[in-house]
Amino acid sequence: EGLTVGVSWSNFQEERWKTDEAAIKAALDAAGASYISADAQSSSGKQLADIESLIAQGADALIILGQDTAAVIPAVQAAADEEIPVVAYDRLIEDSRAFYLTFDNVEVGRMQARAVLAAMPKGNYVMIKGSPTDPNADFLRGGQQEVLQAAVDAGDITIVAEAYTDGWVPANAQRNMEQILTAQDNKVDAVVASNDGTAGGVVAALTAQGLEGLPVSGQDGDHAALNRVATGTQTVSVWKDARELGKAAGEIAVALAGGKSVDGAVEWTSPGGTTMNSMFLAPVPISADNLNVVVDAGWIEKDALCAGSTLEVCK
Amino acid sequence: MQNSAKNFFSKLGIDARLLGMVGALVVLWIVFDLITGGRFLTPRNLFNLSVQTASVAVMATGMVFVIVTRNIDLSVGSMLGFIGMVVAAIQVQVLPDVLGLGHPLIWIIGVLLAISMGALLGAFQGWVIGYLTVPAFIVTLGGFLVYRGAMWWVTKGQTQAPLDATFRLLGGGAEGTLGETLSWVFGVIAAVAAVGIMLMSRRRKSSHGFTVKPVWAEGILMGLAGGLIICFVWVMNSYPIAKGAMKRIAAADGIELTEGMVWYHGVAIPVVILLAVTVCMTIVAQRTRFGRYVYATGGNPEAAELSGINTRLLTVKIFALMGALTGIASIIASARLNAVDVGLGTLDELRVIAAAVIGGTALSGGFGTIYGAVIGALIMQSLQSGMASVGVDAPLQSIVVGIVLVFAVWVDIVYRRRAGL
Amino acid sequence: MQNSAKNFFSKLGIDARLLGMVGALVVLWIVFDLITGGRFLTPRNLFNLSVQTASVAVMATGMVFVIVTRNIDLSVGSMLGFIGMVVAAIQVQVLPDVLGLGHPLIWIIGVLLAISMGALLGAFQGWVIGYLTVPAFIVTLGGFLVYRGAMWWVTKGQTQAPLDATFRLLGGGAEGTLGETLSWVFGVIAAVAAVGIMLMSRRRKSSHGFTVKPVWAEGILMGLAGGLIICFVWVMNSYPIAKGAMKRIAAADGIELTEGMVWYHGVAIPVVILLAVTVCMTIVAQRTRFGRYVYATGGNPEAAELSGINTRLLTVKIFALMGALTGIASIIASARLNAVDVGLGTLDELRVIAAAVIGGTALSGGFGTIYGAVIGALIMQSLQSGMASVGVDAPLQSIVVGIVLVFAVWVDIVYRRRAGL
Amino acid sequence: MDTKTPLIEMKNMSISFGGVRAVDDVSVDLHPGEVVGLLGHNGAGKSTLIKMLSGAYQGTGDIYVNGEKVEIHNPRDARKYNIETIYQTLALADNLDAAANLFLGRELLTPAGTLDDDAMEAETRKIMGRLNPNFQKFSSPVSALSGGQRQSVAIARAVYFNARILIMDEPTAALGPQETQMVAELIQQLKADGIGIFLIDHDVHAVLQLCDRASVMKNGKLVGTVNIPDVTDDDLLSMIILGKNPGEAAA
Amino acid sequence: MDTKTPLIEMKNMSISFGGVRAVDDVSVDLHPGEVVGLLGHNGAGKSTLIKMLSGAYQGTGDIYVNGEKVEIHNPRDARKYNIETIYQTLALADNLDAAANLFLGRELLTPAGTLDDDAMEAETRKIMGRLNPNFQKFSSPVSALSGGQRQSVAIARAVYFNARILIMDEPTAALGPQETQMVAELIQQLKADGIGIFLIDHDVHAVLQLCDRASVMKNGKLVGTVNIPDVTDDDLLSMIILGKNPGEAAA
Ligand SMILES: Nc1ncnc2c1ncn2[C@@H]1O[C@H](COP(=O)(O)OP(=O)(O)OP(=O)(O)O)[C@@H](O)[C@H]1O
Ligand SMILES: Nc1ncnc2c1ncn2[C@@H]1O[C@H](COP(=O)(O)OP(=O)(O)OP(=O)(O)O)[C@@H](O)[C@H]1O
Ligand SMILES: O[C@@H]1[C@@H](O)[C@H](O)OC[C@H]1O
Ligand SMILES: [Mg+2]
Ligand SMILES: [Mg+2]
Repeated sequence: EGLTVGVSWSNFQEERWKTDEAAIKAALDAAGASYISADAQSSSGKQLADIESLIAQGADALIILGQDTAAVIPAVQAAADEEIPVVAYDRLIEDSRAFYLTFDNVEVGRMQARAVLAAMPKGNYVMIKGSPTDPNADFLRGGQQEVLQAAVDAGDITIVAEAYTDGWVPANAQRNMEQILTAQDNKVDAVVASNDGTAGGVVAALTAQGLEGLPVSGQDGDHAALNRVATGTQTVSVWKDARELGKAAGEIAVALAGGKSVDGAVEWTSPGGTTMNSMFLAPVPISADNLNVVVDAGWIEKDALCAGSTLEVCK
Repeated sequence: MQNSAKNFFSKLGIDARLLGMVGALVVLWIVFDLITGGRFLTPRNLFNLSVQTASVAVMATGMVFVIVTRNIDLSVGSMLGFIGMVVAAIQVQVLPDVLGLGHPLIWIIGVLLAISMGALLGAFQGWVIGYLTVPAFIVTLGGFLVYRGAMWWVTKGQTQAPLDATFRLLGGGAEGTLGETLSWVFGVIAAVAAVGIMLMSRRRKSSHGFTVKPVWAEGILMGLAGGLIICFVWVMNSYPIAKGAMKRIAAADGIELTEGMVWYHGVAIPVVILLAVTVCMTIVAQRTRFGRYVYATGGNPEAAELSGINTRLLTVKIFALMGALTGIASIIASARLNAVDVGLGTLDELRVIAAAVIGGTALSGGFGTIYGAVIGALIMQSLQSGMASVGVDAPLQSIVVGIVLVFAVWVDIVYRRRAGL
Repeated sequence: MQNSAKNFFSKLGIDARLLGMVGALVVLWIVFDLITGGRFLTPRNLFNLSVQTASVAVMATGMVFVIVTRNIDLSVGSMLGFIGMVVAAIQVQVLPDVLGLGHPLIWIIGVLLAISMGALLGAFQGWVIGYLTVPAFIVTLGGFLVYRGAMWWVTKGQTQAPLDATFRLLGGGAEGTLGETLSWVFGVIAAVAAVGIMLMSRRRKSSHGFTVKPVWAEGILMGLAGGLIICFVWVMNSYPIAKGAMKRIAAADGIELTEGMVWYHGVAIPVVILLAVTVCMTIVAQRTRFGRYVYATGGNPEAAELSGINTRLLTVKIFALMGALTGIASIIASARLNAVDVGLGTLDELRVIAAAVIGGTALSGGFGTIYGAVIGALIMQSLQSGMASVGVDAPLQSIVVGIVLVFAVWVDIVYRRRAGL
Repeated sequence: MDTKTPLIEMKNMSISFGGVRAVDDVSVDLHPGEVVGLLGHNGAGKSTLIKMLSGAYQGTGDIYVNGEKVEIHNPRDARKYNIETIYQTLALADNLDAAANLFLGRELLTPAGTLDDDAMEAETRKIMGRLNPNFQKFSSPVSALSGGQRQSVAIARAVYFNARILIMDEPTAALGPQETQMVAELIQQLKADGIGIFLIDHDVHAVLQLCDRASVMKNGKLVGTVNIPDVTDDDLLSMIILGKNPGEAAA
Repeated sequence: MDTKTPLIEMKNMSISFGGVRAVDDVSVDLHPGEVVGLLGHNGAGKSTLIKMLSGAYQGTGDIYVNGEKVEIHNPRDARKYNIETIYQTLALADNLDAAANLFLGRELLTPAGTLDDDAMEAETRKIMGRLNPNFQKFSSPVSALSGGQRQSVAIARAVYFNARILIMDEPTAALGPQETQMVAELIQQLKADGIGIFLIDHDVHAVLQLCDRASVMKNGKLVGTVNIPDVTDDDLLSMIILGKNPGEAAA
C-alpha cells in the first residue's frame, strides 16, 4: 500500500544489527512497504537529527533503536507532532507514545547468570560488565545479581571482582580479566560476561592460564561465540533471535501506520512508571545442549559452528 | 570570459575562498536534492539543518582562535558532555527542589552555570598550556579523558531528563523559535545593520583617501548581504508547524485552534544564538586588539612575545573563550535532546576541528576566519544529514566524511598555492 | 651530595631524562605493589605487563618518527583494526578452504599481508601528506574515519575467530613464548651483543682521538646493560606455566606429565618482536641516513629540503614505516585476543601518541627517542593494568590517565628547561 | 657626559646557557643622546647582553634606568621604560602586513575601542616613505617581503614610538647601500632628539662614524669601553680580535 | 673569458608571486674562476633569481650548465650539477649539531653503511678550524649558536663538497670583521681553484674588491652587467639607486 517505514539505528558496532536490519527489510517487503534508515553512530544528537530527516523524508512509521532511553524522547515528540507511530526497538524509550518491542535485557542477564550458576554452583565469580556508557550494561548486571543473590547470601559463591568494559571492547575485557586473574592468583571458578565480545576477551585471558573451560556467559549468538560454546570454552550465549525481533518490528510498524492494533500486545509499566503498549520476545540461552537450535534456525552454518568441536551435534 | 568573471569578483572584493566554499555547499545541496527527489531543499529540511549545525558551529568559531595560535583543543566534545551533565543534573535533581519545578530562575542559572563552567575549565587548560607550556595537544587530550570520566561520575552514568521547559527552548523545536513576526523583525534589523556597517566602513576608508570599491560593486554587495538575510528569514517562515505540535502549543497557551489555521516556525533560537556568536566573534577577530594578538601570535609566537604581547595570558583567554563557547554549545545540544546521556558530545571535537579546517583555518597557525568555520560546520552537517536522507549506511558515511575532509583541505591548499598565499 | 650524584651520572653519560622515566616507572610499580599487597611486582604480572605493552609500544616507535617530523598519525588505531579484520577474515574464511585448516603457510601469509597492507596504506597517507601537502592531522583523521568504516564492511561487523593456531603464538600466552632454554640463549646473546656494541663504539671514538668515558664508567654501563637483560630473562623464566595450560601443551606435544614437573614461560614472543623492533628502530634512528634525515626534517623542514633531502619521499617512507609497524602491532593484538571484532584498536591512536610524548618526543618536532617511546608505553600500560588490578572503575581510570599524561609531559618540560635544552 | 645620570646602566650582567657563560660579568652604560657601539666576534655575547635589557632573557646583574634600579622580566617591562629593540632576527609576525606589525602591541583604536586599521595604514605609509621610498607592499603579509624590506619594517617599528632607549642589533645587515645610508641619517637624528642608542654592528667603519663610545666583548667578557674620538679602526680591530684593551677606557 | 663556454648561463629568467614579477626577464652568466656580484636595492629580486638556480624556486627561462641546457626542479637537481648555495636564511637544521648540518644530505658512512659520526665530527673540526678558529661548540645543536656562528656553519657546508658553482647570498651579513676577512680569503682561493661564484653583497666595496663582474638589478629587472675594473663605486651606486647603466656592459 506504499507505506514508508523509517528505521533509526543507534549504531552498527555489534555483529547482530545487520541481521535485525535484514529481517525488518524482509517483513516490510512482504507488506509492500519501503524501508529507509539512518545510523546514529552512538550519538544521541545524531540520532535526533537522523529521525528528523527520516520524518522529513515522509516516513509513515518509525522504528527506533534508541541510543539513550531519555535522549531520544524529543524525537518521539517530533514524530507524535506529525502523528507518526513509533516502535521502541530492543531498547526502552520512556515515553507512553512509543510501542516497546524487545527482548528483556534484565531477563538476558538472568539467563546468563542462571547458566553459569548451573555449571558452577559454588565458587569465586567474576563479573565482566558492559560499557559504563551503555545503560543496558547495568540492566544486565541487575538481572545477573537477581539470580546470584541467593547463592551469594548463602555463602556458596563470592563475587571476587567486577569491572566495566570500556566501549564493550574485547581487548579491554581481556586486560581486565588478566589483571583479575593475577590479583586472585587464578582462584576464579566462573565468569559472568555481559556479551559475546567481552566473553571472547575473557576466554583469551583464561586460555593463557590453562583455565579455558571455566563457565563463561555471553549474549548475542555471535558466530565466534557459538563456536566457543561448541568447543567448550564458553557456557552460554543468550541468543536474541534478531530475525524474530526484526520481523515483528516490521509488521508492527506497518500495522500501526495503517491505524490497526497489534496482535499480542500487552500493557506494561516500565520501572520508571511509564505505561506503554509492548511486546516481549523470549531470548533463548544457547548452550552445548541446544546448539541444534541455532543451526536449525539457519542462524549459523554447521561448518562455522563446529570448527574444532567434538560435540554430538557436530557429527 | 573566465578572466572577466575573475575580474568581476575581484572588483566585488569577495574572497575567492569564501566563494569556493559557498559553491561547494550549493553543489552539495543540489546533488542531495536531486537524489532525494526534492526533499532536501525544503524549508523544513533547511530549518532542521540550521538547528543541527548550531552547536558544532558555535564551538567551531572558538576553535578558529585556538588553531590560529597553533594550538588544538581535543577536549571540546567531552567538555560539552561534562558541562551538559552537570547543568542537567542540577536542573533535574537540585533546583526543582530548591526553587520549585519550572521556576523561571532555573534556566537562567543553567545558562550561566554552563557558560561559566566552560570558561573556567577552559581557562585552567589555557593556564597549563600558556604558563606551564605543556602542548595543547596533550593538555586537551588529558581534558578529553578527564571530562569523559568525570561526566560519568556526576550521575554514575544515569541519563538526566527531562530538562526545564524554558531551558529547552534554547534547543529549538516547534516552540523554540522566534515565531513569524519576531523573525521578520529580526531579519529586517539584521539586514539594515549589515548595510549600515558596509556604508560606514566605506566612508571611513575614503576619509583616509584610500581607494574604495566602485559604487556598483558596493551596491551589489549590500544587496546580496541584505537579500540573503531576508531570504533566510523567509524560508524559515515558510515551514509550517505540524498539527500535533500546534495543538500542544495552543493547549499550553490557552489559544483556540480553528480549522484552517497555520503557524510557521521562523528562525530557531539556537540559530539566533549562532548568528549572534558569529557576529561577535567576527568583530573580536577583525576589529579588536585581542583578535589582532591572536593572529600575530599565530604568525610568530616569539615575535608576538617580543612585541610586548603577553602570549601566555592570551592563551588563557583563548581557551577560556573556547570553553565559554563550549558551554553555549552544551546548552544548545542538551536543550535540543531534552536530556543528557553519557554519550553527549562524543566525537564532537573531531567535528569541530574538521569544521574549522574545512573552513580554511590552517593548522600551521596564523590563518583562519570565523565565517569560514561556520560554513565549514554547515558543509559537514549537510553532508551528514544528506547522507542520512539518502540512506547511506553508517560505515560508508564515515568513509565518505573521511574522504571529503581530506579532499576539501586539499582543494583549499591547491587554491592557496595558486593564489600565491 | 646532590652534585656528586649528578656528576656521577653525567660521567656515566646516562641521559637524565631516561633516568627520570625509569624512576617514574619504578615509583609507579612500587606504589601499585604496595596497594595490591605485593601482587604487582611478581614474575606473572611483569610477564603480563610485557605482553600487554607490546602492541602499543611497537607502534609508538614508529610514532616517534612521525612526530619528530612534525606530523601526527591519528589513524593507527583504526588501521590496526582494519588490517586485523582483513587478515583475520582471510585466515578464518578463505585460507582454510584453499590450503586446509592449520596449514603452515596460513600464518606466514597472514603476517606478510598485515605488514604489507600497513606499509601500503601508510605510504598512501604519506603520499597525500608529502606530495599533496595536506596536513597529517587531516589526512590521518580522514584515515581514522575511513578505516573504521571499512573495517565494518570487511565482514559486515562480524567478529572473526578463532585464528590460526600458529598465528596465535605471535600474541603470547602460555604457548607463545620462547620457553626456558631459548629464553636463556636469547638473553645471553643479547647481553653479549649489547656489551660488544659498546666496546666497538668506544674503540672507534678513541681511534679518532676523541675523549671517551672513564673505564670504570664504561664498565658500570656494560654491567648494567648486560645485567638488566639477564635479569629480565630470569624474571620471565621464573613465571611457571599454570597447571591447566601445561596439561594442554603436554597433550598437544604428546609429552607425559609427571607430578612435580614445572615449566616456565620465558620471554613472550610479542616481547621478542617488540625488542627486535626497538633495536632496529634505534639503529635506524641513530645510525642511518634515513634517521638523520628524519631528525633534520623535524628540526627545519625547509633547510632539509634545501640540503637536497627529498622531504616528500621521506614523508612517504615514514608513514609507510608507521603503517608496517601498525601491521605488526595488529598481528600481536589480534593473535593475543585470538579474535578480531569491530572494536579492535579503538583509542589506540591516543595510547600510542601518549606513549611517544610521555617518552619525550616533542610535538614541535625534532626531538624524540625510540627507547623513550617504549618506556612511555610501559608507563601507560603499568598505570592502566595497575588500576585494573586495584579495581579502579573505568571512568576513574580515564581521569587518572588524563591527569598523569599532562603531569608527565609537564615534568619533562620542566626538566628540559632546567637542563637548558 | 659622565656627570649626568646615565639613561641606562647595566652592572655585572651574567647569563649561562646549559653551563656555558654566554655573558660574563659585563657592565655598560648609555647616556641620553649617545650612541654606544657593541662590538665583538661572532658568539661574543652581544645579542645575549642586549636581550637581557630588552626583556627577552633573564640573567643576573643590575639594571638602572635613569639611576633607578629596575627589574626587567619580559619585553613588556622593557617597553614600560621606553626601551625599544630591533632584533637580529627581526621578530615580525609573518602573516600580518607591515602596518599590523608596525603597531603590534600598540594599535591605534577608534573612539569605539576597535582597531583603526585605516589610520594605522596611513601612518605606516608616511613612516615607510621616509625610511625606504622603494617600499610599496603595504597590503602583503611581511612573509612576502625580501630580507631588507623586512628589516625596514622592523626598524620603523622601533623608532616610531618615542623610544628613549633604542637597541639596534645589526640593523643594516640586510640593507642595501641606499637604505643603509638612510638608517645612518636616522640614527643621527634620533641622537639629536636625545635618545640613547646601543648599536651592534660588525662594520667597524660604521661604528667609527656613528658612535660616541664603543664597548668590545670577547667570549662573553667585556674587553673594554673606549671613546671613539680616541681610537683608530686598528685599535678597535685589535680589541675585537686579540681582546686587548688599548687602555683608553672611558666609562 | 668570454670566449670559453660559460659555467652557467641563465637566460630570460622570470618568476611571479601572486601576480607580481619578482624577477623579470633577467639573463646573467658565470665563467669558471670568476666571481660575479649581484647588486640591487632591497627587494630587487637578487635572492629570488639565485633561488631559481639553486632549485628552491621554479620560474621560467633557460639555464645552461657548461653550455648544456638543464632542468632544475629542486635542490637535488642543483646539487647534481655541483651547484652549492649559501642561503640568506642559512637553512640549518636547528636541532642538529654543526657536523650533522655540514654533512646533511651527504653523510659519511662506515663500511657497514651506517653513519660515521665520528669521522664527520673529525672533518668538521678541521674545516671550522680554518674558517672560524673561535668556534668550539661542536656538540651543541646549532640553535644554541650565535648568528655569526651559524653563518660560518652554512659557509663551511657549501664549500666543503667540491662545488663547481657557488652561490653566496650575503654570506658575511652577520659575520664579524675577522670572520669576514676569512671569507674574503676563502673566495680568492676558491676562485683560484676554478670555481665560479655568484656573490650577493650589499657592501659595494666588498664587491669591488672581490668580483670580476657585477650585475645590478632593480625592481626585478636587470639594469646591466659591468666589468669591475671599468667602474667606480659611484658608478655602481648610481646603477643600484637610479637604475642607470653606465653603458659599459660586459656580457
Ligand atoms: N615567497 C614569496 N612570496 C611573495 N613574494 C615574494 C616571495 N619571495 C620574494 N618575494 C618578493 O619578491 C621581491 C624580490 O625579493 P628578493 O628576496 O629576491 O629580494 P632581494 O633582492 O634578495 O632583496 P634583499 O636585498 O632585501 O635580500 C620582493 O618584492 C619580495 O617581496
Ligand atoms: N638560546 C641559546 N641557547 C644556548 N646557547 C646560546 C643561546 N643563545 C646564544 N647562545 C650562545 O651564547 C653565545 C653568545 O651568543 P650571541 O648570540 O650573544 O653572540 P653575538 O655576539 O650576538 O654573535 P653574532 O655576532 O654572531 O650575532 C654563543 O656562544 C651562543 O652559542
Ligand atoms: O546485544 C547487546 C546490546 O543489548 C547492548 O546494548 O550492546 C551490546 C550488545 O552486545
Ligand atoms: Mg648577535
Ligand atoms: Mg635577498
